[in-house]
Amino acid sequence: MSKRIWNHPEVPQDETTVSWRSPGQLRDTKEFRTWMDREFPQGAAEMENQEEMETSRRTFLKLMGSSTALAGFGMVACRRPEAYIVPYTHAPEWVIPGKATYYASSMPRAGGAVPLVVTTFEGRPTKLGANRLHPDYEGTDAFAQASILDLYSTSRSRKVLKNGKAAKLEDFQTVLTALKKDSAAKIGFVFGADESPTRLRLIGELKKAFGSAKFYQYEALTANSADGVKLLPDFANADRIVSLDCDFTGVDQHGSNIAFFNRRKPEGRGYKAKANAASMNRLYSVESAFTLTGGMADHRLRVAPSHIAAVAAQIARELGAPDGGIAPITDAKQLEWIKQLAIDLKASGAKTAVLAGSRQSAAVKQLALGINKALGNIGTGVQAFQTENKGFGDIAALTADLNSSAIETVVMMTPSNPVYDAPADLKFAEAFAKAKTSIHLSDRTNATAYASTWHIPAAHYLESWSDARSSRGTVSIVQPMILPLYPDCVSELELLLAFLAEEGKLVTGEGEDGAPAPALEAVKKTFSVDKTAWKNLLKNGFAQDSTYPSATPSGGGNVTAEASSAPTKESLDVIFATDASVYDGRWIDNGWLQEAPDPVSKLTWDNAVLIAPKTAKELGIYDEIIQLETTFASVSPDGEGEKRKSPMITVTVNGKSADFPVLVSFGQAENTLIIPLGYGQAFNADNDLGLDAKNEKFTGLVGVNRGFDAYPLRTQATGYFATGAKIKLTGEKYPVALTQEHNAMYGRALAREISTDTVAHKGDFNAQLKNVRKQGMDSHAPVNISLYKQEDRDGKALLSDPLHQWAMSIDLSSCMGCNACLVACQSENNIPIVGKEQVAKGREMHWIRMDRYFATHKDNDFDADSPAMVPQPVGCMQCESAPCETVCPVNATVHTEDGLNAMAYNRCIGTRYCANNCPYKARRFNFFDYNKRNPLIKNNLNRGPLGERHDKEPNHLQKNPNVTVRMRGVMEKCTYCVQRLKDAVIRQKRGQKQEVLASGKQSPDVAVSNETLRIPVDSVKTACQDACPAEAISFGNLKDESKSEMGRAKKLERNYDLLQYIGTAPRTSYLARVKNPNPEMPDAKFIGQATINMA
Amino acid sequence: MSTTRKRVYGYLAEFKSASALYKAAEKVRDAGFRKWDCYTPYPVHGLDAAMGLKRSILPWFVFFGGMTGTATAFALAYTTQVVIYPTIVQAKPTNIFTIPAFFPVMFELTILFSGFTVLFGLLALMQLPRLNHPLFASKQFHRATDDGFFIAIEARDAKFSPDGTRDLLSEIGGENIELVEEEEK
Amino acid sequence: MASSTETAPETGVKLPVLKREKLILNDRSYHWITDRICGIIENKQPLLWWLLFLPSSLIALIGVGGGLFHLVSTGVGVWGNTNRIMWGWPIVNFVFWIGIGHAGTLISAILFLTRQNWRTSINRAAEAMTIFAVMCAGIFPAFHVGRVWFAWFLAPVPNANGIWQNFKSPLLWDVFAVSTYFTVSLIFWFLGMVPDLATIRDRCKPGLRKVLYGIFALGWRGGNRQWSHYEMAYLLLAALSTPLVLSVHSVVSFDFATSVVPGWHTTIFPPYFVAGAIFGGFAMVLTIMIPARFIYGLQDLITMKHIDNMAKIILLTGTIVGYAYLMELFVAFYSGAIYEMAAFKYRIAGPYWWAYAAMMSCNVLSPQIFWFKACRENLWVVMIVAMCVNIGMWFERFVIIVTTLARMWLPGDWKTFSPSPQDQMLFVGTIGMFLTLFLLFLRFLPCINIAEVKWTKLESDPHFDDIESHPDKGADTIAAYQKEIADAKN
Amino acid sequence: MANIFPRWSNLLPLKIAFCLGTVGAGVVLAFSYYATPKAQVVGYQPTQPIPFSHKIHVDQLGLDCRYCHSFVDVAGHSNVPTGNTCWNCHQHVQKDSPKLAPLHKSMDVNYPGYDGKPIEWVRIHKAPDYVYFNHSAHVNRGISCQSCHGDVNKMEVVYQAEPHSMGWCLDCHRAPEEHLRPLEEVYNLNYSDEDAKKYVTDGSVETTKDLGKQLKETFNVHPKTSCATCHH
Repeated sequence: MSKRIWNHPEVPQDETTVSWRSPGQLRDTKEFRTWMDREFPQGAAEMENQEEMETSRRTFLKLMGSSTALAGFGMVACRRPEAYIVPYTHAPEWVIPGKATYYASSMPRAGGAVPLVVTTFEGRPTKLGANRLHPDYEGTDAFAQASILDLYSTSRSRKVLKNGKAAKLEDFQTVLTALKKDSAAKIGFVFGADESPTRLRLIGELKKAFGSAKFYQYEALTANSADGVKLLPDFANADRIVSLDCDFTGVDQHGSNIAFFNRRKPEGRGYKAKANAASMNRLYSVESAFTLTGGMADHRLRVAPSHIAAVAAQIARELGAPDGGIAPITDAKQLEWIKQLAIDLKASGAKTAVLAGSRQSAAVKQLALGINKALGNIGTGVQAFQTENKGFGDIAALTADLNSSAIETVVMMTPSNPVYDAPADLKFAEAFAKAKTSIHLSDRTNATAYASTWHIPAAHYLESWSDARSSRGTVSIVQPMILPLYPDCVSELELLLAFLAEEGKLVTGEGEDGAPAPALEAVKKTFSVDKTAWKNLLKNGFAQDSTYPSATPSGGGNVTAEASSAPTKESLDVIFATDASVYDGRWIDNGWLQEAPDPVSKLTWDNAVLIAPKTAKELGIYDEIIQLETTFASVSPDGEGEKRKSPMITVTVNGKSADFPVLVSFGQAENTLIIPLGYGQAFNADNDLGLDAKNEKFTGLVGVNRGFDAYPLRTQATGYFATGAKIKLTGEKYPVALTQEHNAMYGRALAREISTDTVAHKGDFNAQLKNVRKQGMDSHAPVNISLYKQEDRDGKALLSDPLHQWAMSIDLSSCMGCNACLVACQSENNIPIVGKEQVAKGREMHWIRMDRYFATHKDNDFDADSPAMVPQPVGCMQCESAPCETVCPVNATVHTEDGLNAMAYNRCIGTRYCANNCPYKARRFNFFDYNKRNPLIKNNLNRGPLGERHDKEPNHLQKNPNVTVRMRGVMEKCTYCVQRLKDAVIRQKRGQKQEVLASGKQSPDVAVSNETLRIPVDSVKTACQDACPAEAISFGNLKDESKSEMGRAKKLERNYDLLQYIGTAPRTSYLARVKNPNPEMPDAKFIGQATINMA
Repeated sequence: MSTTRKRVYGYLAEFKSASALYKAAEKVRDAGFRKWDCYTPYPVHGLDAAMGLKRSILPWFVFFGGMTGTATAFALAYTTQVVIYPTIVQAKPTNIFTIPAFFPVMFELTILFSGFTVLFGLLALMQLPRLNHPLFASKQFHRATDDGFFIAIEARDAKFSPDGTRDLLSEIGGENIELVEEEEK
Repeated sequence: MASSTETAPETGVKLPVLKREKLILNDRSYHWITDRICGIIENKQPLLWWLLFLPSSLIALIGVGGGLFHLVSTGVGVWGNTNRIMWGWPIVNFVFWIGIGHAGTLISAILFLTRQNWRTSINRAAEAMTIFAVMCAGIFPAFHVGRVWFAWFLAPVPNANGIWQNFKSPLLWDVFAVSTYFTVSLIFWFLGMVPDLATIRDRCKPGLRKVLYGIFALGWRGGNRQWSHYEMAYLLLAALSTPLVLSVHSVVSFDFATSVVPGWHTTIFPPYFVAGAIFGGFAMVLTIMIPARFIYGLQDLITMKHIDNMAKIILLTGTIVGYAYLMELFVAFYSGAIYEMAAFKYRIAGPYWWAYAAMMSCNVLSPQIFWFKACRENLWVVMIVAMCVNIGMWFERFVIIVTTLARMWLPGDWKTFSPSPQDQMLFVGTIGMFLTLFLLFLRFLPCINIAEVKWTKLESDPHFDDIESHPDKGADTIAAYQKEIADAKN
Repeated sequence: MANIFPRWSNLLPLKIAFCLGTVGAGVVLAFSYYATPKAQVVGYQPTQPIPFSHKIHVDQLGLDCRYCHSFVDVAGHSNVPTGNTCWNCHQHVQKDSPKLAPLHKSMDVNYPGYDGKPIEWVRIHKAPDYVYFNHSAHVNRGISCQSCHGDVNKMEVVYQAEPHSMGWCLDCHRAPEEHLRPLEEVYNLNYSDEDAKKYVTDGSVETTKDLGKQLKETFNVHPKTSCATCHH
């Protein structure tokens, strides 16, 4: 990873610190101010004045905003205004103007912190990448990628609130001081489910300081563990994996999946070996909704949520594990399916893993544990860890204590939003109101914030010192990249420390008058290591060998659970699903996540009840079953594009009712409703249904009017799913914005799939491999040959660069279709969000379009309504023979010598001809000034110059300074992150100088070879590749041939060009997906054939 | 104001029809006049022959004009696309073989230049615009653009004689013969 | 011209002279013609003129003026175009108008070269129509670009950036083609008008009008020394315009034909577009001239024969277009490429089947009734069919552009298109603009070619007297006359 | 009917045409000269807060460019010296020069008007925002500061010496030999044919250009002219 320069420039020997940004090191406040100065002089000048601090901070931000925003709009003024260069007065170490600095940090969250590398420009974090040195390296998911936007979020909480009114931090100080005095105070501390050693240490001290203090842990969708034992799959050792409704590749965090995905590649990680089916793992999935994991599964069984336990029990029964006395399954097909599954499991013995969804009932978890024990895979396929995450009260306990006033003061630090998302039957809000003092620390002014007596704006994890444990327990550092943008922001540790400090003195950000920041001291104390160790800790971002101790899970004995009857259309099952965009609702104000389409339903900006087509028909929601593939590509009954409107239904369950729009979704269990949680937190007057404004203040512009709230339907007992639901049409229609309206491939072999099993007429695995390039039309269409010799005036080849020829390959076998790459691209390339209306029209700007296709086997008699799901990320293919180029009248898009399809924004006049002529439709046009005019205000874009601007808002500070911010009227598209390529190539140019120095000769006497100038193999990564949690994307230099991963991938038989028939010779190619079915399974002969039978 | 001197332009005679004009024209031609013209509301066919006019040389102008257009277009395209700044588009060669792509523009410019040559060539040959002309001073001449057929013989012609010419005109069937004069400035 | 000089042999063989149907009825005199045509300009305009002019100019002002202001100030997003349908209504309208712009020059040029004298009564109006249609057309591509203020990048002017245009781009060809077409048509139109302007000049009372017409008449005197050059120039322009007309719409069709889009990428586009253009153009001429003919009582100049001829041309070109439609389908089917086949499958029965149906019925079926003379002679029928064709041709472009883009290669990005109010506003605006300009033309310029119409009278032949006076209506004299010319030449 | 236009009007059209022609041509010429960066930016010489003389510091004192522009060969930006860079010397040298007031203001704690704010130098060379120019890419490959910034060492007050227009960039990218020098000479602003001769002794090099030609080969320099080279 030479892209990541860890410590540059070289550390002077006497150097005592690595992270100059840490306030602790910047002892001299003045220095720090001057550093601020150089970035944005005028604003900082005001900040000298302490009184106006608060106001000046805002202007300061405006200035930051404008100066970055200006960077984009590529207009040349003929008369140049006088501009100033403002250097540091005292140069801070480590800052080289215009050069990115990289820091190791990590994002704390339940299920394990995400190890990160943060890119900063002059101290301004702009991009998050995966830390590949970290033992729990797991790439990044969409949430991690998008979390940087929260730092600059316009709706971020900036001020202290007292009973919902603006207050001063000083006033809050008095509260703390008062609390501190009373050591018998009945304080309850509520934390998130993430783990932090320092926090744990402080909790210990707090217990001493406050005798009657209580400690709770709450996250809406994460259950508290009693014994703190954590079961994680070890995919490296798991040949057979069974997922009992466990979406471990998606929203159900189970640690790193790198090993899993690499075992989806027949050639293994890095494509080093020869394709070998035996090396692949096999995934069985039993689930209700269609999840990404289900999409990856080799065998997928769709059953109602209430039926999962029965299936688990049946498996247990087959394997002789305790079956909880649940009645056997009756359905013959399912029985056979489970029987064969069990046989396969038994055969693999310890090299198996059976995973139960973390939100599943205790019964299912116990059954799964039982099965694992029966298979004896604990310690091999499944590993048990002893975490320190135990002994916390849960939300129920908290409610009880509040009601019984065992707790009078609550300090609410959980990232969740209990007033909004606690189980309805707890009536938490009422209990919460009983607290004498409630202190809420959060970066959002959400429902809980306004329900509390005190709301304290939380510092972002990129602004605060802390530490966290990654999925397998490795202690990882959380270090600040920048001082809190807003003076009132307080980090969790700082607040806890205040309770321990004398007089409860709350110290935020830097230490007082030059003293080291308390938070930093606290973290240091936890580690208590010497300077060099500490330095390495900061440098690598983690402490070596600090994983959890292994444990022996208890339980798995005979559990008792009763099988509930299968759902009918009178009594439906409802799943309260974790949402891929807003998780439990905490991300509702994140524009990137909101606009990223749901990986399965492709819905943006909203949630909707997902329902299987047949069920929908039976319930009379649609007169006709929505076909997956209609003969004439007709428009669905809901309409298409901006005209698309879904019918509203009222869902009644647990005695409560709520309205939702409904979407048909293929392949999910019949008679089951899937309702994603976390939406409908706030409404204003502009909402599409004309509802009255409600809780307007709880979200910002991004989160307002987004979807509908399902939490009121949810009780403690039915935390994951409920039964006995009824629905009825309200007669209303609700506009929904989908990025993909047609879900089938319509006979076109686009996302290709083969099977390790022999397929009729297609031969065995090897035969199918050989035939990948001949699927679909390519089986009979002749190859295109150009009449032209591709050379210039002097007979030189057009793509003449002897050093680099960039290319990419995307492995559909490990790509699951999450949005990590899409969001990573958005943050790397300054891609604006465009809002719901624009997305509905079809104007989303994502450079990567995550296509997702369903494919049914025509004579599937096992379960005809359970299609395969194949994702296909489509960006610019960088065609060698690019149709877009030839049609541009002004030469705004031409090819570079190193094989990129370049796009010169400042030359583009916006004829949009190129986009028409792009077969992959990979080009995006700035129909409006999305970067300047706020697309989230209703009808704002159409008001043009009169429209409200948002280019001076802080969120523009996230922009990557090396990428032009596009103005309206220009075309844009994927560039293979050309700015990163440039950076790598230019850095390599210094190689010459080094050689000269080494040789001791004069430079003219040292000939420079191509090898000197060619960047090291696989040393540059595109943003999507860097983010990918599945290592599905490999990018590199064709000149490295088989030395580079991409080079090896291109040589595989699985490698094919999308739409090869046109002869565009794309540089991005795909590796066909390989399914590894169990030949004995009843559905085996329908697996892996999404495209194989097309011609 | 004092009487201004007048300069004689020539005789203007009207004829009753195209046929009459035609015959008269032949006579005038045969009488060997040079500086004279027939004025008609529409182009009368064959009158050129009757007047002994040569075929217009405009086509030659236009031919060269058009060629200039072709050359210009080719030069423009070839120098910019191949010589000065060749760009790689859709893997198409940036050498002599890219020329077919220039044909449309070459064609259009040929037409454009020809068109302009026609316009300006014609104006030059007709010596227009000329807004002032002695004939406009004539009382009847305005009918030349309506339904009048006229012959005007200029005084500048060597064969012109105040009486002889008038007689000639009347004898070849000219009516309302008028001596057209213009004021000497 | 009307007598059969073309066919007379050198030898004095007697052959009957074909008597053609007269192009000017009731044997009107030269002066009557002048009067009638100049009258349109000199007399007060009929009420109907005002009734048409005021609303259409208002619509033009709001639609085009307002529409473009909003567009330029706000962004192309005000239109319905999306990342899927990058070219929506604007380009549909562009092709529609540019198509209409073809009949004018065609009538003038091709009919002139083929000595179709009946053109004289309609060519002036048709040419005017061309100019105005091209103006309307020009608006769309010009303002369709995302950054209008940089549209000059399209012009190959030397610049400090040392960067040039891409001459391989059909769009650049388009720029040259359309601007050339406009310029040459303008020259053609103006030169054709000079003698008539002179006529009006000579009829005006002294005053500003006279001065203005005087200036534009360039001091035309109608001397034969001018006429002989003039005739030559006109011939040349006709000869230049003919290939030009054919080239322009071919180039427009290249925008589609040279792309890789299934349904666009087909070699029959150029001829098919040209035929379509002529088709639509003639329809528009009829749509305009039939009312004008009534309003200004030009029945004797624009006779039923003229209308009949145009109806026949519409029938012919309509059938050609129909053939093209069917051939497209065949090519797609024969290609064996699922993408091609799908494209046409979806055109016929996909989400936009109604557009395809409209196109077929208006363009292919409706003209077929012109097989019957009765229909060609019934002005109402002709008018209605002409209207149908105008509509049908718009839908043809809609089908080609929107339907195709809405269902391209990857089903993953299929999305249908819905036009925005601004789209509709601008289109209606251009219609208003077109009418406004045309009405102004009727008001201020000779809408019929006075000089040439006169010239279609039999009396215009310098040998008319001899022919008339001759016992056999001059089969001999013609021979003699030709001989005479021959002698005169050498 | 009488003539509506006077005689003199006959020549009027020609006169008008002639005038329009000349005026038009004039405008075009004027525009094509004055509207280009050549005329617009070359010679831009604002007054700086401190009348810093490169002539003195470089020519007389012989400071290397990188003493102040310390990151030019590692970063894309060529940094302007920080306050303390100046202060290093000027807390001892020329302490009392009134010209240095702004420096004292921002660095000298004992200075009455001290405010610690940085000095605001007026920017002279500005590449448009959509242009990506990287200094290190050039200086590390034998392109001297001089090639783009002119003889800074001769400048009392710095001004823009070259147009820095895209066309100008292209000129060099197409013919780098004009500017290539040995890496040792990149910061030598007095580089001359004599210096060039020192490097190749076989007499094949007479001028800097000769050396440039050879260096193009030895250094393996192939500058690109495709858009993404500078625009992304």
